[in-house]
Amino acid sequence: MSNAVGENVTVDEEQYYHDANLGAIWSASRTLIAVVSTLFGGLVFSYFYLRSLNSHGLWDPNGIKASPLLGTIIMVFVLASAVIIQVVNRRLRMGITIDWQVGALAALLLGVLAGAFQIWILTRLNFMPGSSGYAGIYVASGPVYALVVLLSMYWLETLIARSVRSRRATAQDGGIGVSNQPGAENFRASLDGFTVFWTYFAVLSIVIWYLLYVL
Amino acid sequence: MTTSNKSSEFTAAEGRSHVKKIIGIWLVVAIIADYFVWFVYGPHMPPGAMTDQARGQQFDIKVISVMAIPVLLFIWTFGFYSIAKFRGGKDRPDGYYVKGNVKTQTAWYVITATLVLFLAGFGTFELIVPAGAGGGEGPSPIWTPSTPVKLVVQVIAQQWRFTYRWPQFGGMETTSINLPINTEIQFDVTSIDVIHDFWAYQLGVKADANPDVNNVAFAKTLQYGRFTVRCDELCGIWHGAMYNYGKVVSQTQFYNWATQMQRQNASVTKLLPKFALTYTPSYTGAGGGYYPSGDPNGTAA
Amino acid sequence: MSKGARAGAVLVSFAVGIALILYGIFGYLRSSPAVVSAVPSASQPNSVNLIMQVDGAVGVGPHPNWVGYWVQDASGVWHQTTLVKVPVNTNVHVTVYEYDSGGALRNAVWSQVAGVQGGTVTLNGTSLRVINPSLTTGNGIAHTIVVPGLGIQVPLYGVGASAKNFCATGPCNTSEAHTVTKFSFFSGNQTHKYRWQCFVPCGLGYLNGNGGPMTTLGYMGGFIEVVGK
Amino acid sequence: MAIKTTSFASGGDGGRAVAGEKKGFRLNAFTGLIAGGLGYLFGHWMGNAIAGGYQQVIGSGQNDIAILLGFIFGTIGWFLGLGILNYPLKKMAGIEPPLEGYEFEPGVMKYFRFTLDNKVVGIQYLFGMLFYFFTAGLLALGIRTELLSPTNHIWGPATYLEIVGEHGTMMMMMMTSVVMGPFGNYLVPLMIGSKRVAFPRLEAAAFWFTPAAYIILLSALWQGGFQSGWTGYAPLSIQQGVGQDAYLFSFALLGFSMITSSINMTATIINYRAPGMRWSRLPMIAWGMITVAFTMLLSVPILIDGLYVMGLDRSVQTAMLYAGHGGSSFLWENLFWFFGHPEVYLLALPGFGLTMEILPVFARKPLFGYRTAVTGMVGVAVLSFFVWQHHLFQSGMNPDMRPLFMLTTELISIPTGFIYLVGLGTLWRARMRFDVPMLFMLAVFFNFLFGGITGVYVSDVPVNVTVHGSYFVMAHFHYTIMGQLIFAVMGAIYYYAPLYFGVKLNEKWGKIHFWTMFIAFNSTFLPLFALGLLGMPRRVFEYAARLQHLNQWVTVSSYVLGLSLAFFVVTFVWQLAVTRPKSPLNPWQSRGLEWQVGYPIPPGNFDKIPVILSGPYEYGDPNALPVADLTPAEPSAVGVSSGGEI
Repeated sequence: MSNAVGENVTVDEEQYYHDANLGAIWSASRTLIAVVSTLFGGLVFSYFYLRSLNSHGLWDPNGIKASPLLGTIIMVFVLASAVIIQVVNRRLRMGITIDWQVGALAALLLGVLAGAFQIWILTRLNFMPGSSGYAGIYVASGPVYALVVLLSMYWLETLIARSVRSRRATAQDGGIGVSNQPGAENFRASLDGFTVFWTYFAVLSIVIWYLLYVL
Repeated sequence: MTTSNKSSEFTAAEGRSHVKKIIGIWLVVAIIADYFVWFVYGPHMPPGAMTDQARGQQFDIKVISVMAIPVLLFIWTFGFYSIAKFRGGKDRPDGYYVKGNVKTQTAWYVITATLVLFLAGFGTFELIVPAGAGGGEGPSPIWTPSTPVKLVVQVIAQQWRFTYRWPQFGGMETTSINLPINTEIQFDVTSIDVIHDFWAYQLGVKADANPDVNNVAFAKTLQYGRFTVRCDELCGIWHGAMYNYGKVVSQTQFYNWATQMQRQNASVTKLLPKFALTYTPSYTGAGGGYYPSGDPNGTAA
Repeated sequence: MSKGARAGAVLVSFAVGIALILYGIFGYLRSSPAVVSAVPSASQPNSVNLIMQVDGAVGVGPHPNWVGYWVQDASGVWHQTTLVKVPVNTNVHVTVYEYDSGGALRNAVWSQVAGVQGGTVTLNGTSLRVINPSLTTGNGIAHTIVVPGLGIQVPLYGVGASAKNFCATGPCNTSEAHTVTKFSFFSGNQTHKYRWQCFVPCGLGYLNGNGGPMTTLGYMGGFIEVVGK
Repeated sequence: MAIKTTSFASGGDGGRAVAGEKKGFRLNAFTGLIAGGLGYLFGHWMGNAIAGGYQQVIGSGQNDIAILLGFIFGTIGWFLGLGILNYPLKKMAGIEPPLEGYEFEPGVMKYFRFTLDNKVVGIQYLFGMLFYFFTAGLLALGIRTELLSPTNHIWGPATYLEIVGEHGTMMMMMMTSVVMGPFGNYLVPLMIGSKRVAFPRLEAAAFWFTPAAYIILLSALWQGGFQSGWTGYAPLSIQQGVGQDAYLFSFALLGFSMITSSINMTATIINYRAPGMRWSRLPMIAWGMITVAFTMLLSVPILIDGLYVMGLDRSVQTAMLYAGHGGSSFLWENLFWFFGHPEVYLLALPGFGLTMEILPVFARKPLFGYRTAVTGMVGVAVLSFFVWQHHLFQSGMNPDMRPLFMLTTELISIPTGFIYLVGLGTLWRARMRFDVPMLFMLAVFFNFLFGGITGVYVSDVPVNVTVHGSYFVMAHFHYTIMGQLIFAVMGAIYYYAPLYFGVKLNEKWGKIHFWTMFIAFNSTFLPLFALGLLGMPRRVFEYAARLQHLNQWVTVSSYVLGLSLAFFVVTFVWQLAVTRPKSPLNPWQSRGLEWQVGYPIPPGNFDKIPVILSGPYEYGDPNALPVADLTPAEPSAVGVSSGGEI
């Protein structure tokens, strides 16, 4: 098959699989939301199950909770990180890549801090892990929460790194937020997936914060 | 369901004759099988009829079998008939081009749905009428026997033996179990370490023994005889050897046995904790120190 | 690779596979603690002696700090095991040296003696029908020997943990603090492999004390096998 | 107008995987093992450093934190040693390495590497799954040997329960991927007309979870094993030795494998279908895969939660599963069975997918009631989330819910019944060819009939009082899993061997294997229904003397079954490795798209993206269009799906 004809046919193939890849990133990020929801769903079920059973009155006998102050800080940091991402995405779409990169770095920092605080709380608990039902559930939810936050920040970090590395290549056609090169479209699909996931997780964090520190 | 041109060899008449033959064979075989299951094998079906609950289960198995066997036989008849008749032969031609048939599909949906819904309803009836059908109903049972309970037996499962406490005989604890006939009995099943399961096979009683939970099951004894008690939930190394035998005896024999055991065990009964529906391992002071001494009530478990 | 070489490789790999499986089965899964046979002396053909000791830490084997039983064979050698063979239709006279400290029973029904000749055990010389876990002298029941198949229940009274020469790791000798429990039972007239176990939750460091030595053959549970004469 | 691919590659771009031309040292499974071993030692050392002083560790001489950290770092080492983490690490620097791998080097070494070609991963899965299945099968023979006599014991009581637990866990965790691995990964791209899968790295990583899980689970055997069986009920599982850590960690690893392969499968089927491949033309294996993938995605995280909770209770001494300190043993039962029951349906659905894919080819008739079949599979997948408490009818947990769970469990036999309607409809006035794959597919229907009908008995609460936890239930699920899934997989191996290896397995040997396996399977498991009704509980090494003859009959039959499967292993390996009987192209005259590309299958599955013209099961219609146009001439032709489609 001579190259000219091959070239001609592969064109549509390249485009076809590029669109398929964008679709795959879309469905994978939504699937991820389903997986994370069922993961935290199991923990929330355990929380309400043990709380309602309250066997031997040992769900939370003397009301000791992990420090609400640090818990609130974690939740607020995650929320702020998600809000920043939403805001700077708009500026990226307008072609101002540098604003997006700065904002994303701030969001990354807030997220990493939230994960770090969560691990810090686990090392400074003022109750024995086995002393009550609440203690067990808190010791279980802490690491899972921290892990998901830090993995999300890894995702954001790869996006930032890609935007930095492709500055020159996409500079002339309006920056990575605007250019119609396959790489830029791929980046935007991944960014859209991340934004949806991270916003969902921020809302989930509020629920978890309410259960573990307030209720 | 559009079908392209049907080749000459697959005529409708031939289809109808296949259907008639299959239904014919099936009906004959199904009736014979059902008769055999209901009348010949029926009375000897497990778990027997030593209690109301066992009898209820036996009846339930009979009814389900009488409905399930024709379904089984229909699929066998259809399958073996097809294997015999619809063969490819040497020149390996293609088959009859049909992609669906609204009538048969609808009939199938309706029949399977009614069969299943009936079974669900019948199962619920068989569960409620014989007071929970011998299964464990948790601490506050919903389906209780019509006649009041005469005898309460607490079954304590521990790693790796069942023991029995008798609240009406001074709370004594024995390793053997005898039950009076024609008596409404309540089993309070609990465990003092891991999950076991009290299965009195011939009595048709089965209830999980959970730590810190009182699992209640009912049985009304109707026949004399020996019953096997087995542990039916995996509980560790000697799970396979955790069984003992009980007997259903006359009421006087039972009363004599119980009072004689009460006298004989009097000295040990004093050492037992007060009769309670559940016993928490960490309060008895015996344990492996698994939870550090920070245990708020009682020593480490 | 030529067909012959490929055939050779397949045969070799099958052989290696089968060898691994056989090693796994016989070298490992079939391994079990030693079995001690109680042999009647010439003078008294239908009675045997069985001498056992219980240590707070067996001191040998893969789990040296687990509690466990030792059994002395006919020639006086101690084996760390719970698998014993006794002849049928024989009176078995058991002597148990208890070196471990006692505690409370999770289910006090096991403090009752049953299924032994005369219905009593002699603990340090005094014969008892029930051993009260909170006797003043020692500190409760350390272990039990319960053979459900033969209906035998024998509680073994423990020594105080702070006793002067407390035997920390096995095998212990009679110079160290111990209690002596003697009982005898008739081995019945049919050959069978009866399982026996301890009902004190003595698996230190395990939930409810029922893990570790309690769930491993050769420490706190085993078989009394009644064999033909 | 040709778009030159700029220096900023789009990453995960076009289908062609670049042939690996780099020679010299490359990471493979053996470097993975070495790095895994080092990781384990490091984790174990770290665990001792952290928890060496805990009172519970000193008392029992058992340090669960060291074991679990050892497994965690061992797995990370395993993945590093295989080179699986290179891509994520490169992404941190913003590099988007294009899709390239070594899948086209000759010889066997590519099967021991982390490769990105779905066909290589499919074959890795096939041999991996057969290896795990036969290991667990040997353990089953160990169980049956013990049950020859109620009093004479081959294994010690603890060893027996170890073997039962290993057999159960190995089967229940590995067989979840016994179809999605070998057949889903290999065939779905071919069947939907795609040159590649959506996330080849996720797919390959999903496979490399399974050897790690296998080694870790087997390591329990020489660490004292676990006596909690595959169900792992608490607080017994908290009380166990270190073998229980191997159980919960390997099961969790398989959980991650299921999630990663499901994310890839759903994204591939949804987005990578060729033009013209409408949902109504999707082959049944693809329907099987997408229903299984969604069931996995929504149930496996709950399993991981449960195992994680058990892991914490065992290592950090939380008390979530111990009632005495605010927890509850019911919590484990709920978390486990909420995953447990979707799991057994995600074992059955791929078996149905395979069966309904292969049946029309040998009946030479279109699949009867395509939409009914799809509705049946989707119905089973959805309903499987609402039945889990039928495992707990006697547990004393919310007894008022029992009629509801009896109803939902009985209802699930309706969609399962649909698949029988489709099977019988496809046989109706067919022209059957009794080649070996067809024999296996007919056996699937025969076996699952016993499984399905006894399922109706078991879901009825009063009958459940007698049969729960007895050999009746054990026979039920062996019929629905081994009888259905493993027979379907065996049939699929005979059916797809020409496509995978260009080898048509010997017909005579195949029939010997089939008939011995079919007869021995039924002779082994049919008497177990009787044993269960006669009062024999599961997992016991001592049973009533009157049941000995039945047990001896079952054990001898299980030896014959073992020999039959050994016969398959020897003949299969011998024909693949040594004799290699050449197979004609498309030996079964199948209309499936996967058979149209010929052997050996080009690296990107298709030279050009095919255009799907009609459904895959149009047998018996002389003027049906070919299933696809493999060489669409003009790009414009791609946009318009031509020809009369049905």
